[in-house]
Amino acid sequence: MFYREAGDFKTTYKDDNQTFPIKFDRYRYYAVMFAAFAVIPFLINDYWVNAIFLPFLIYAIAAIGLNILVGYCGQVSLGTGGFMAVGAYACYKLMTGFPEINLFFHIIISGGITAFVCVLFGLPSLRIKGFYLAVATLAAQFFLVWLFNRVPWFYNYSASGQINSPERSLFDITITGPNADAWAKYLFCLVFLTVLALIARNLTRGTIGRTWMAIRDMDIAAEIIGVNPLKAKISAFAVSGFFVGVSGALFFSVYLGAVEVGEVFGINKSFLVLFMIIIGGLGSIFGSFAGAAFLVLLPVLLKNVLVGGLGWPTDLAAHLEFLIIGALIVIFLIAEPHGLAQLWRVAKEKLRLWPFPH
Amino acid sequence: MKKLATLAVGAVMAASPVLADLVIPSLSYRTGPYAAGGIPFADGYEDYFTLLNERDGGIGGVPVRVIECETGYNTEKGVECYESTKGEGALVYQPLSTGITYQLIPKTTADDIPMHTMGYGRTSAANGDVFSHTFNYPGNYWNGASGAINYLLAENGGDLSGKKIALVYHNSAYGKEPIRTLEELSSKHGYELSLLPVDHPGQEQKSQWLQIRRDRPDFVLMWGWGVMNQVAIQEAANIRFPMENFIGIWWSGAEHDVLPAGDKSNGYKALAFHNVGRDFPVFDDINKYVVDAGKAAGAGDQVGNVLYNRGLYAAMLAAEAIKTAQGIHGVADITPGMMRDGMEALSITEEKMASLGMPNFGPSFDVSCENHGGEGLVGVAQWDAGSKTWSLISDFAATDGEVIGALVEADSSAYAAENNIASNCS
Amino acid sequence: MLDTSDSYVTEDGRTIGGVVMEMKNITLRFGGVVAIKDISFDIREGEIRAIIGPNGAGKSSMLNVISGFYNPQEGDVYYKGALRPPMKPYQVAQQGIARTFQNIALFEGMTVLDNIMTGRLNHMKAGLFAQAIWKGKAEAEEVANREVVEKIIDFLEIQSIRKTPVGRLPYGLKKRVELARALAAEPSILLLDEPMAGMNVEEKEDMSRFILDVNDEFGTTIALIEHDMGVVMDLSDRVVVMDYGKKIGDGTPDEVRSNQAVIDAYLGVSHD
Amino acid sequence: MSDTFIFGMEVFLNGLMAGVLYALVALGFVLIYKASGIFNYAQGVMALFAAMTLVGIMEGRVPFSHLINAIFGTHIHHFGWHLPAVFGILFTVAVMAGFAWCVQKFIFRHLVGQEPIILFMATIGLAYFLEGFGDLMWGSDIKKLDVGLPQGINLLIDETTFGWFGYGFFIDNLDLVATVIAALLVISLIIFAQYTKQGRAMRAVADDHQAALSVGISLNFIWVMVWTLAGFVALVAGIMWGTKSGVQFSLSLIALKALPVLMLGGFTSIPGAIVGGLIIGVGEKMFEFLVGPLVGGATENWFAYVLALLFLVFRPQGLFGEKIIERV
Repeated sequence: MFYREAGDFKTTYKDDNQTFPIKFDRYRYYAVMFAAFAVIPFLINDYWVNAIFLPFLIYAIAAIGLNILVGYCGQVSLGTGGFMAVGAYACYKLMTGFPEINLFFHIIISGGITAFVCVLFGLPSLRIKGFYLAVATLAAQFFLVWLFNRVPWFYNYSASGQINSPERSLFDITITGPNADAWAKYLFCLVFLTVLALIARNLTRGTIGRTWMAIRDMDIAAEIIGVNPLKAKISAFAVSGFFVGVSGALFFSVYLGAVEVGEVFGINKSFLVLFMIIIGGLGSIFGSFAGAAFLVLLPVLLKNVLVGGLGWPTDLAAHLEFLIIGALIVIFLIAEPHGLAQLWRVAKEKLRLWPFPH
Repeated sequence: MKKLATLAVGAVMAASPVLADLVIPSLSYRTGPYAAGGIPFADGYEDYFTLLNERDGGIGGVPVRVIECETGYNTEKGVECYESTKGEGALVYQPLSTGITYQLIPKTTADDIPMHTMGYGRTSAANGDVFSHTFNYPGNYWNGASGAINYLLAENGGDLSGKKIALVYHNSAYGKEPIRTLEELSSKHGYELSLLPVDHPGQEQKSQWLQIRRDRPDFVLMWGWGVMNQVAIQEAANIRFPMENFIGIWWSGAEHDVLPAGDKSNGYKALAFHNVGRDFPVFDDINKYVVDAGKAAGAGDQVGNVLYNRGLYAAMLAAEAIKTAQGIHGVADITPGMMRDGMEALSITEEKMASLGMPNFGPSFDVSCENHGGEGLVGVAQWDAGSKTWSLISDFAATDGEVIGALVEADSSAYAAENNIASNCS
Repeated sequence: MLDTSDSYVTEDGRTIGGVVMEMKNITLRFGGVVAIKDISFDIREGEIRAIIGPNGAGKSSMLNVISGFYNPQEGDVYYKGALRPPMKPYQVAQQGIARTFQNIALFEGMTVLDNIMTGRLNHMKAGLFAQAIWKGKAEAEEVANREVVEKIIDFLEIQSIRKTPVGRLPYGLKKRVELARALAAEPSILLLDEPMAGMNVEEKEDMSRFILDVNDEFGTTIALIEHDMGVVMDLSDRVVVMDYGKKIGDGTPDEVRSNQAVIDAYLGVSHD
Repeated sequence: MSDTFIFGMEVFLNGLMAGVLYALVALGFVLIYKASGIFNYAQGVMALFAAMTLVGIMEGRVPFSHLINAIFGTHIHHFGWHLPAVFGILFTVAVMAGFAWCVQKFIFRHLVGQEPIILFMATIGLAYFLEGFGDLMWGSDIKKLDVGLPQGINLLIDETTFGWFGYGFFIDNLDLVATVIAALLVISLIIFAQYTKQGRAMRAVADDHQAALSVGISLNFIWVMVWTLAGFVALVAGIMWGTKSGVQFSLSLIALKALPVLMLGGFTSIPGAIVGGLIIGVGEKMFEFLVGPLVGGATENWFAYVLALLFLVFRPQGLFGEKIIERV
C-alpha cells in the first residue's frame, strides 16, 4: 500500500536514471542519511564506535570495492587483505613522511597507490580466469604481506615491525590517535563511505559499469561488441583497489591505530571481505552494506547473547560462533544464493503488491 | 534495528549495577591458532583470583570480578573486548598478544588504565618515562635474548667468540624482537649470528632445519609460538640437533610444545622469568579452594603447567599491585588510575612471595616511574621427557642492562618523537 | 575511400553503393583443420548479403573473420577501401562492425535496457572521473544515448520488457534484444549469425520484417548467415555459398539457385 | 662436486618429499571437483577434523564433553579406553562417511545446478561450520597423534650418501612413509576408478552428469562416495601432518598449500595434482635454498603462488590441459 511505484511517473530519462527511482525508497534514503549524519553522532560512545560502527563503515568500503571487482566485473580476488595492507602502509609512510599534509589527502593518495598495485596484480587476469585467477590473487596476498614484513623501510625501521598511527586532525578536530573522539572518527569514516558509495553507484550505473558487467556475463561477446577487455578489467582492478586501499588506510589510521601486517591483513581478511559480498549479494552496493553489517554485527551479537546473556564459557561461545556463522552461510546460500540484497528485493516486490497479492 | 535493540538490551543487562568489586578483564584466547597456549594461561589467571575470593574474600575485603573475553588472538576482537570491558572499571589489561598490545598502548594511556604485558608486547615500554601506562616487568624479550647469551657464556666459560648461533624466529613483529639485541651482543661477544625466519603458522620448517643441519651452528635460539614450536622441536630431533644446545624463548617452552616430539625432546631448554612445576604451597590452596570446589576455570586440567603458572604469576603480580595501590591511596575499591600508581610502586621481594605460598616463584624486582620493566632477570628451564616435567636449571640472573638500556632508550625516544609524548616522570 | 562508381538501384528502390568490405583469398586453419580455404567475396554498401551452406561449411568461421574474432592465416580484409591489419575484436567493433550470435550472447545478469546500452559503448566518451561525478557530462551523455536506444526499443517493439533482466526472457525476445544491441551501435555493417535459428514461422516473419526495415530505414549494410533457404532467397540481394570451407557459388538468389555445384552440395552429392 | 650442488640435491629430494604431501592434499580437492564441480575449500578443515576424530577415538575422549559439562555441570572427559590405531582409523573413516552423507543430504542436494561460485561459497560455510563443530566436539587443545609411523632421519640414506659425497643427506622417515602411502593411495584410486563398478560410475559422472544420470547411475550415491573418499584422503593427510606437528588448528591451513598445486595441475587431473605437487615442492624449497638467503628468507608461502601464477600466465591451460580454443 505504502510501497509502490504506481502513480510515480517519470517524464524524463534523467529521472529514470536516479539512484532511487521509487519515491518511498528516496525518502527512506534521506531518513537514513539524516540519522547517520545528524542523530547517531550524538548517541554513540566508544564501544559502539570502536566495536561496531568503525569496523562496519570501513568494511563496507572494502566490500564495495571488492564487489566492483567480483560482483560487477566477475574477477574473483582473494588478495583483499594484501591490498588493504598496501593502503595501510602507504598511509603510514605518508603520515610520517609528510606530516604537514592533511590526513584526508593521505588517505586519498593511499587509495591511489593501492589502485596502482592492484592493477599490477590484475594484469594476469587478461589470461587467467575463474578460480585460477582467484588462486593467483593469493600470490598478491602472500607476497605483499611478506614484503611489508620483510622490508624495514615500510615500518620506518622500528624494532618490532609494527606501525603506529600518529595523532592527526582535520579542522582542528582530532581524528586519529587515542585522543580522538568517538563521533569524530565515526563521521570521518562515514563521509568517506558515503562519498565512495555514491561514486560506486555512479560508476556502476553508467558506461563503465556496463562494460564491467558485460565482461562478467560473457567476456568473449563483450569483446566482440566493442569492449576493450584490458581497459575494462584494469579499470575494475584500479577502482576496486582504490576503494580497498582507502579502507585499509582508514582501518590502520582511524580504527586500529597500530597494525601488524601478518596478523591484521592476513589471508583471513581476504576471505572475510569476500564472505561479506557473497552474503550481502554480488553485484549490489546495498548488498555490500548488508554483508558488512551482517558479519560485523553477528559475532558481537552472538558473543553478547551467549557469554553476556547465557553466561557460557567464552571458548564454547567462540566455537558456537564459528558453527553458527558457517551454518548461516550455508542456509543463506540454499535459501537465497544471491544474498541479502536479493532477499531484500524479493521482500520489496512483495511489499509492492501488499495488501493485494494477486 | 531489531538486532540493535537486542544488543542494546544485552549491554544494559551486562552493565547492571553491582556491589563494589575489583574488575579484572581477562583477554584470553581459547580458540584459534594459539589456543593451546591461551587456555592454560587464562585458567591460571582466573584461578588465582578465584582463590583470593574464596580464601581471602577478595583483596583488601573487596571481591575480584574476572571478566573473560575471547580474542582468538585477533586484534579486532581484542578491540571489541577492550571497549566492552573498560566501562566496567577494568583495573588492568593483560592483552596477551603483540598485536593487541600495540593497539592498546595509546588507548590505555588516553583512558588512564594500566596495562601489563608480561614477557611480551612492546619491549621498549620498559621505559616508563615514555610509556606511562604500560608495564612489562619482570622481563622482556631483550632481557630474554641477553639472558640466553649470558647462559651460553656461562656454559662456555665466558667465551662465545667464533661460535655460531642461529635464531629460528616467527616471521612477525614478535619474532623479530630479539634480532637487534642479538646483533649488538654478537659484536660484543664475537659469536656469529644467522637468522632463519619461519612464516606463520610454521607447519613447514624443513628448509630452515636443513640449513641448520648444513651450517652446523653451535646453538640454536628460537622465538616461536603456536604450532611452530612443536614442529621446530620435532625437526630438531629429526636432524639430531643436540637438544641441550637448543634454547627457546619462554613462549616456546610449555608442555604441549615438547610432548608431541616424545622422548626425543629430552633436554630441550627454554628461558623463564618465573618458576615451573607445582612444588609450591599455593597449589595446595588452589586444589582445596578452587579445583576441588569445582570452581576451576576451563576444564581444570592445566594446573601446574608452565603457562598455567604464568597466568598464576601474572595474577599474583596484579593482586600485589592492587594491594600496593590500596595501601597508597587508602581505598579498598580502587580505580584504574590508582592501580597504575600501585603498579608503579610495586615491589616484589622473596619474603612477599614466600608469604603468598610462592617462594622463589619469580625474581625479586622493584618498579619505578622510569623503569616499568623490573630488573630483567632471566632463568633457564629444561625439559625432562622421562618424568615429563620442566625444571629450572639456572636461577634468575641479571642480563646485559647496558646494551638493552641503550636499545630501549633509542626505540622509546623514537616513539615519543613520533607521537609527541612528553616526559612522564620529570 | 569508397568507390561508389558502380552503385545501382534495386527493383524495390533501394540504392546499393560501392564495395564496403572485401575479403581476398581468406584461408583459416585450426591446427591441421582448414576451416576456410581461399575464399574471396565482397559486401556492398546498403545491401543484404547472405552466406549460406550446409553444416560445417565454415560460415560461422567466415563471420568470425569479418568481426575480427579470428585472424586468418592467409588473405586480406579490405574495409572501406583500406587494408585492415590484424586487430582485436573490440577494435573491429569500434570501426563500425556489429553482430549477433548464433547461440545468443546477451549479458544475462543485466536488464534489456542495459544490454542495449552496451551497444552504445563506442559512442560514449565520458572519462572515469566524469562518470564518478555523474552530474554534468556523464549524465548528459547517458540521457542522449538513452534517447537513441529508446528509438531502437520502439522500432523493435520491446518497450514493455525494458527493465526486465534478460535471463528471464523467452528465446524469441532474446534474439530481438540481441538485434537491438547490435543496432544500437549504429554499425556500418551488421553481421547476423542465424538470426532465425530455432524460431517458429511467426517469429521468423517478424524477424524478417525487422531485418528488411533496418536495411530500409537506416540503410544498414547487412551480412547474414541463415539455414532457411526460403528466407535467405527472399531477403538477400546477393548470396555466397560455402561448402567444406570453399566458395562454391556467389551471385543473386536466382543465379545461385540455378548453380549446379550449389544444388549438389544441398542435395548431398558425395565428394570424391 | 661443489658443496652447493650437493646441498642442492638434498634440498631437491626434500622438496620432492614435501611435494608428495602437497599432492596428497590436492588430491582431495581434485576428487570432489572432478565428480561434482565443487571446489571444496573445506578440504583442509576436513583433514583437521579427521585427525581430531582419530585422536579422540583412540584416546577415548568423550565428544562434546566440554559442552555437556557446561550445560549439566558434570565432569566427564574420557571413556577410559585406548584403542589401537587400526580401529581408530576404521572408526574415523566411518565418521567421515557419515559426514559425507550429511554434507550431501543437508547441503549439496539443495544446491544442485547452482553456479560454481555458489558451491564454492557453500564449502566455505561448511569449513566454518566444521571448524566450530570439531572444536566443540573434541576441544581446541593441541593433541598428540601417534599411529606408530616412524620419524626422524633415515640412517641408511644418510650413510650411503655420506659414502658417496662425504655429506649425509637428510631424509625424514615420515616423509618416506608418506611418499609410499601417497603412491599406494593413488594407485588404488586408479585401480578403483578403472576396474570397479563404482569407479566406472564415478568416472561417468565426472564426464557428464546428464549422461550418467540417463544410464541409471545414482548421482547422490556417487557424490556421497566421492566425499567419503575425499574424507579418507583428508584423514591420511591429517595423519601425516598431525604426526609431525600435533593435531591443532593450523592443520586446516594445509589447504593453502594445495591451491598452487591445483593451479599448476588443474582442478580435474590426478596426475596433474601429483606432478604439480612435486613442482611446487621442489620449486619452493630450491628457491628458499638459492634465493631465500639473499632476500631474507621465509619465501615459501608466496613463492609457491608466484610460481604457479607465472606458469599460468604463459600456459593458461595448466600442465595437462589442452590449448583452449574460444568459441562464440
